[in-house]
Amino acid sequence: MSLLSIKDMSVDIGQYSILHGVSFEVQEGGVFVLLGRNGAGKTTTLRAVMGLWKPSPGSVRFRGEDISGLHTSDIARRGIAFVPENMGIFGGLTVAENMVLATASGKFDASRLERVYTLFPALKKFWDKPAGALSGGQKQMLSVARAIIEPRALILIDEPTKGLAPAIVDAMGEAFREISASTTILLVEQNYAFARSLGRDVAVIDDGRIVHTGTMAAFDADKDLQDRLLSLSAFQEDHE
Amino acid sequence: QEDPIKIALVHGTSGSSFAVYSQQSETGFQLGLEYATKGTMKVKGHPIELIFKDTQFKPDVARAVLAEAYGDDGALIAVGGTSSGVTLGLLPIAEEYERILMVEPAVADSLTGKDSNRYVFKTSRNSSMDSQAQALALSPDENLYVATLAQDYAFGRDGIAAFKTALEAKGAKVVTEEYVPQDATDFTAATERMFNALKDKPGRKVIYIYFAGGGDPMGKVLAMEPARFGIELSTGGNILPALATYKRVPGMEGAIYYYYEGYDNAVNAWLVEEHMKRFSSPPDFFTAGGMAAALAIVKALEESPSLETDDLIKTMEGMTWDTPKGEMTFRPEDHQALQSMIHFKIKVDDAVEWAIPEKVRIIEASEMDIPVGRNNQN
Amino acid sequence: MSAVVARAGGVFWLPVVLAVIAFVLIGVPSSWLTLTVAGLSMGLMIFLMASGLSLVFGLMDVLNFGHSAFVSFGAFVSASTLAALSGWLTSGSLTLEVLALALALGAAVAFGLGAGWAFERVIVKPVYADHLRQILITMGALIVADEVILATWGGVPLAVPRPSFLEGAVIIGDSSIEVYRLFAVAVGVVVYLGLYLMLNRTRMGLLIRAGVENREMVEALGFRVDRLFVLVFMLGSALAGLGGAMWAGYQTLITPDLGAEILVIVFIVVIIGGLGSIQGTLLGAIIVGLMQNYVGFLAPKLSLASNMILMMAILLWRPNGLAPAAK
Amino acid sequence: MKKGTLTVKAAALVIWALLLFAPFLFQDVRQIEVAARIAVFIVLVASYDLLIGYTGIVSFAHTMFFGVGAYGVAIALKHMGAGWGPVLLGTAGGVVVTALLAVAIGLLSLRVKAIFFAMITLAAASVVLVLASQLSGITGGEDGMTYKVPELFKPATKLFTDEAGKVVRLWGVQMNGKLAAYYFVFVIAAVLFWAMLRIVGSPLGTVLKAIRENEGRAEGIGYRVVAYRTAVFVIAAVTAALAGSAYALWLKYTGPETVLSFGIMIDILLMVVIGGMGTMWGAVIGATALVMAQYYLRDLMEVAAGATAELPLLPELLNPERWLLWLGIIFILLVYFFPAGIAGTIIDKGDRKAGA
Amino acid sequence: MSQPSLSTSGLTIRFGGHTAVNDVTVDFRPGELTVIVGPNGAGKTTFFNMISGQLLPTAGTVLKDGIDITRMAPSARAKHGIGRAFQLTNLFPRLSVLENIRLAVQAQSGDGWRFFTRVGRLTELTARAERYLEATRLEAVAHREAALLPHGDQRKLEVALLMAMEPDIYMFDEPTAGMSLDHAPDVLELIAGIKADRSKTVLLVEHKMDVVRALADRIIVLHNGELLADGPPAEVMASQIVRDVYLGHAGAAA
Ligand SMILES: Nc1ncnc2c1ncn2[C@@H]1O[C@H](COP(=O)(O)OP(=O)(O)OP(=O)(O)O)[C@@H](O)[C@H]1O
Ligand SMILES: Nc1ncnc2c1ncn2[C@@H]1O[C@H](COP(=O)(O)OP(=O)(O)OP(=O)(O)O)[C@@H](O)[C@H]1O
Ligand SMILES: [Mg+2]
Ligand SMILES: [Mg+2]
Repeated sequence: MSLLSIKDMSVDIGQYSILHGVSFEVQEGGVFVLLGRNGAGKTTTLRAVMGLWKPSPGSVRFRGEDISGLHTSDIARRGIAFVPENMGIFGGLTVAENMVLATASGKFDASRLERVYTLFPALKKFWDKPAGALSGGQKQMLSVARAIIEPRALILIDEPTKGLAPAIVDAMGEAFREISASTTILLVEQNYAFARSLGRDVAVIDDGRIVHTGTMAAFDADKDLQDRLLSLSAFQEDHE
Repeated sequence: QEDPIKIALVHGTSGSSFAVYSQQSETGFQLGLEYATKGTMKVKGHPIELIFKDTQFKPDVARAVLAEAYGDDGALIAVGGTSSGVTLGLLPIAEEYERILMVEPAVADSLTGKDSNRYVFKTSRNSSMDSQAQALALSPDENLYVATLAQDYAFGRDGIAAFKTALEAKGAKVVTEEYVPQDATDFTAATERMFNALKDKPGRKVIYIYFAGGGDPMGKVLAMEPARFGIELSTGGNILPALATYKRVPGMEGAIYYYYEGYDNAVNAWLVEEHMKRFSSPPDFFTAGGMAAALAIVKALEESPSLETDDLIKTMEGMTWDTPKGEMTFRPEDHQALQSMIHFKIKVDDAVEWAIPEKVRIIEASEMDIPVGRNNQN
Repeated sequence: MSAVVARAGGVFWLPVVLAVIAFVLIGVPSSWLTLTVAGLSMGLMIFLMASGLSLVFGLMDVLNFGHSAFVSFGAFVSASTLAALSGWLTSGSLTLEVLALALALGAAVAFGLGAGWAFERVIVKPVYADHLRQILITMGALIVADEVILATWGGVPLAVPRPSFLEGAVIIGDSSIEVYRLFAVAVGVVVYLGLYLMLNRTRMGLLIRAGVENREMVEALGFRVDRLFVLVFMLGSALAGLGGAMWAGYQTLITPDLGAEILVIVFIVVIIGGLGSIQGTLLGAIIVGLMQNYVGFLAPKLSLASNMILMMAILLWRPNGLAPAAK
Repeated sequence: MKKGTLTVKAAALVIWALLLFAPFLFQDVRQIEVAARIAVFIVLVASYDLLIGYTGIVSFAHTMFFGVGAYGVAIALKHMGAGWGPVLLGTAGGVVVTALLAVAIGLLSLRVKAIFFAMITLAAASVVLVLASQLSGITGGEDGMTYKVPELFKPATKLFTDEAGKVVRLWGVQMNGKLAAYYFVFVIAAVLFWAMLRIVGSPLGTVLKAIRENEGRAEGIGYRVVAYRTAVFVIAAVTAALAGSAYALWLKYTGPETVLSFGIMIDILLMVVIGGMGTMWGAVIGATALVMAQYYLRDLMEVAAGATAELPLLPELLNPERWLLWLGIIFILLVYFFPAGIAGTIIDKGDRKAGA
Repeated sequence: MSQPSLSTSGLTIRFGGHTAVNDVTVDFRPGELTVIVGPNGAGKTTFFNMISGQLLPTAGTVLKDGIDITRMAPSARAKHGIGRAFQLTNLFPRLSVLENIRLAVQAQSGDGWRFFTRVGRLTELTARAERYLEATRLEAVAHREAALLPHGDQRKLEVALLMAMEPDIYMFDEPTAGMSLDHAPDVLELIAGIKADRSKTVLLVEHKMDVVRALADRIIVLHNGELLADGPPAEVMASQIVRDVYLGHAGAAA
């Protein structure tokens, strides 16, 4: 049984119809990458899984249970963490307070905290500073750190590398690889090189529809497909 | 069947907690009509038709509804309003339409002052009466030292000025005048100043409180125990619900506009009995005032040679008529109704919800020297 | 220099500074004592009424003009309860008197809880994060609530009976200290401590502030923001009710306008205290209480505008209020 | 033009047309009072919309400026006697004081957080209210003051007379001073409203919207935000003061309750919201709707209470004394269901349909 | 070499105890595109903020064509030809795309105080705004509210606003962050176009190495608020210290 199974999910926002019957399955373990151009519907898909948009009709099943009607907080309590596109930092709270809210008990697991510190030293440095004063990249780090401070079953991550320096991107890639051994990651990325290095499975979304699913290896091998779906060729050479 | 005579009652009946006063006044007015017409509701064969207008306690709305009453509805006489500001705004409308406005229950002296006009009559008491009667109730002499506490606006200052004049005419001294913001709730500072000003004075020491609205300054001053300096309190009478707070000052003396047990006459007897019957409570201030206005109007209509406004004005100038407060007389110059007040002493009876302002004596209109606001005669 | 002051408690010394200056200016120790105690207790009573607003305004960023209606309701509910139990108050038994008082305050609090719940569900919920609509819709609610009060209790002033053990004053030398004021100080301090512990020893304060900033994210972290908000709102309204009840006991003659009359002062206190901090609100309330009394004694002419001037001065000095929550 | 916008403009223009012909269409005294009040409040509300709807400034001092304008004329007329000189002098005085106050408040405090600014204006407004009631020698205190207006506006003045010297009637309407006063108010209101329309449609208007939307970025692309805010605050204040002057002339009475009280501030807020913020035309609709409600909801309820007298409970609820209760409820429902106000909602719906 | 159009000397800012930018002295010349790189939190955005006026420095000066603008308000700097696009999209959300751009054009032309002319009458303004609309390929969405645009289009509008200001100094803060590969080339082309003008000074913060390589005339590196390196791209990217603090493995692999 797959961990997350999305069947024929549609989302309307106000008068606009954004997703038209999205379906894909995320297997337990590893990194599942969702790719697509700007405005394709990636963020909307993640938000719908999280219950922040109400999908209709269709279903979202997590470990076999239909979670599509549940309240966001109940979905979160089933072990799903969310790193939103806009980072969702509480700017008025300190870094520490941001982190505390991401734990269920209000206490940190020492080893996990240590892990976060090594991954993102900046957070340690600014631990008692208001999160609103962090730099763009530091906010991004805090957002990811909140998702990994507790053990989760599934992490939904929306463009984590946006605005991060190359060294940090590398470190984050390492971290994801490590985390994905125990936790499934559903990753939305524009940085194809980053996605490719992590992904096991891939889905491509365009104009609110899934236009391709398969393994990362197969997708990476098919340059034509990439070009057609993502206009990747433009900068492909540079990434090589 | 003669044409009806239309009378507009122009009071604030919504938008403020003072609306209850308007209701009392209108109830009193209707009872007054009933009494004066012996239940027929007709004068000289004309049925009386009442028109009710709500000023919403807004002067601009009030002007519009009064103009409407005179202009569109054809009211011959209007009665109102409740607050002085609203009523002040009504005065020019009466002049514009050349119809009579009977002021009741608004209090301010200025309503018969120089901004007023010959179409305005006033049956309600004015602040000068309150203050002078209050001064007389203290039986002032050289041995009396008074500190005053009032709200800091025209009503408070004018009232204290009138009170002071009356006191000082008899040789008593006002040692300090304290004014606090209109919506003040804490009187500690003012009280402390009054204590300091009074405590070392020889003779009788009194704090006079002149206050409109809530806040219960008397209770607050009392809580600071003026008695330890030999200081008494004095304050004017009030409506029944407020009299409940007077239970803490048995024996206190002052003056009150109306208390149902204070007057002994046929009109009042009827009013108290009917009011008890219908509302199972005694009439209050504004009920009596409303009734007085109705009685004045009916008498004027009966005695006037015609229903022309000018004839009515001539009839009413100098007219004397019976009210629950005894006789009243419209002073020809400014159309203020001169009237008596009650000098009371507080008695506490646990069976009664409020403290009883027991009559000491009636202060007759002739004892007070109410300034003439304007002269309508020239 | 300023760092030293800040470490030593900073602005929280302001009331002491005020009191010292006043002592010199007043010159009469007994008057000073009377005024200071009166000011303190006035401050704590204002704090009781302001704390609910501060909680809702500071933490949830909801500007609730309807707050004054809860204060009025609290006053009338407790006054009616006391009136209904007036037999107990005159029975001469201290137990019965305390019980009557407890029931009256309890009734006001219970009413606040219930009304707060309904108010949040019906009125405030649709307008979170929209100040303007909050101002408007709560003003609409205020009109309705005022009318309901008028319809229920009529417009006549209502006398509030007081248990006899709260009457009178303690006389020290030439100064007198009302017993009721001491009682108000006690209640104010207890409420302050309770709030302080709740907000600083639990994650509640954090969650609320985070929820205001980004509600979706708090939910995505697994918390029910809607339930939390309704709880806070109920608490705020209950505090308003309690404040109103205490105020009624102080006023002894109350009218339905009571809430509206203190609304402005309550707003001033919350603002000069600084948003989002209960400490700030307490500080603001005490400063306002003391200022009122000192100015009223020293320069009665100024007392009319003293609060406004105080607020403007403080805002010009510290645009975010005296002790805002760390942002 | 879009359909929704068109509907709103048409509705507003119909209201203006009704106001133009009001003395002839509605020959009752009260209706003229209502019409004049609507005209004045349209200006007041539109100028407030300039602040709150277009620039995003929440101020509680708008009635203060309205009041200063009104008191200017009132004090001049009261202390100098009736005449055009005092009217002009009073208006000019009111405008100057208003402008000074607005510049001072604006420069001092438009930099602080929006909600603090709102509170400062609230404080300033209450100080002025207290002053008005304190300086009773000049202002008439709590009770306000009545005064005489220039001859032309006196009801007894005959604008046109026939051979017999009686007032000419045109379609049954007396050509008297009251009519002159009404048209005076009307023309002033119409001109001010038109001027504000021009402002919101001008480059300045778009800058105001930009400040409302994103102050920092507006500053960043080159607009001095504080200067613009202060400017619009002054423009709105002066307009309100002019409306106040006209109202003082019309009412022949000025007092705290008519031009300064917080109640009027709430009325203005209600009108802006009911009409629709940031639409300017909405001010016309909002002011009309609320003034009509204030004057007629009560009557309507009287009828309704009468009609339902037989039923249980209903008449009690419909008791005309409780009309404010209903106004409050209607208001809540409006804010709830029409957050964009009447005009805003019509524009949204209509334009969307047209666009789709 | 030409005169510097923009120069900072000793620019420093401290937040409490933390020094975000420390004693940065650097000149920028017309016709030159300088890329600023550095780890997250190095102070790049803060450096920009002090040049465009969102933050005032604790010490140091900023000169534009020799004029001291260190303490000017942002609006005054804009008048002096300093233009800035933001890292986090910063638009007028409820105005249409065209209105957004027209506001910038109007600020530049100084028409903002005109209060009695109808906007529609100023056809010249609209025409200019439309030119930038075309340049950024946003014609199709000209009348949509900015808030409803997809992320990529919002980033483009951010750039369009900067272009419409027609500044002398262009400052871009990660203009292509989060942009998919079908959009990014448009923006890079625009920047290349400005650079080609030769009279403009361009400052660009960017983390994508491919972009840096494609555009940079010069690279400066900030680290912990300090100026760590300054020079031609090849030289700077090759230096060991830059590889250590910034590039990590990616640098090693390149
Ligand atoms: N709140 C909203 N209201 C209206 N339209 C919306 C809203 N949110 C998103 N959209 C539209 O839905 C479409 C899909 O948006 P979504 O954010 O899911 O795209 P995305 O794939 O995440 O794009 P990007 O790579 O730019 O983040 C876009 O056209 C966007 O304009
Ligand atoms: N207002 C502020 N208060 C306190 N610290 C601040 C403030 N603004 C920035 N900082 C700190 O200054 C440092 C530099 O931040 P800046 O935003 O300039 O980084 P950056 O180089 O742009 O990073 P990124 O690449 O992540 O955007 C950061 O450590 C940040 O936490
Ligand atoms: Mg997205
Ligand atoms: Mg940055």
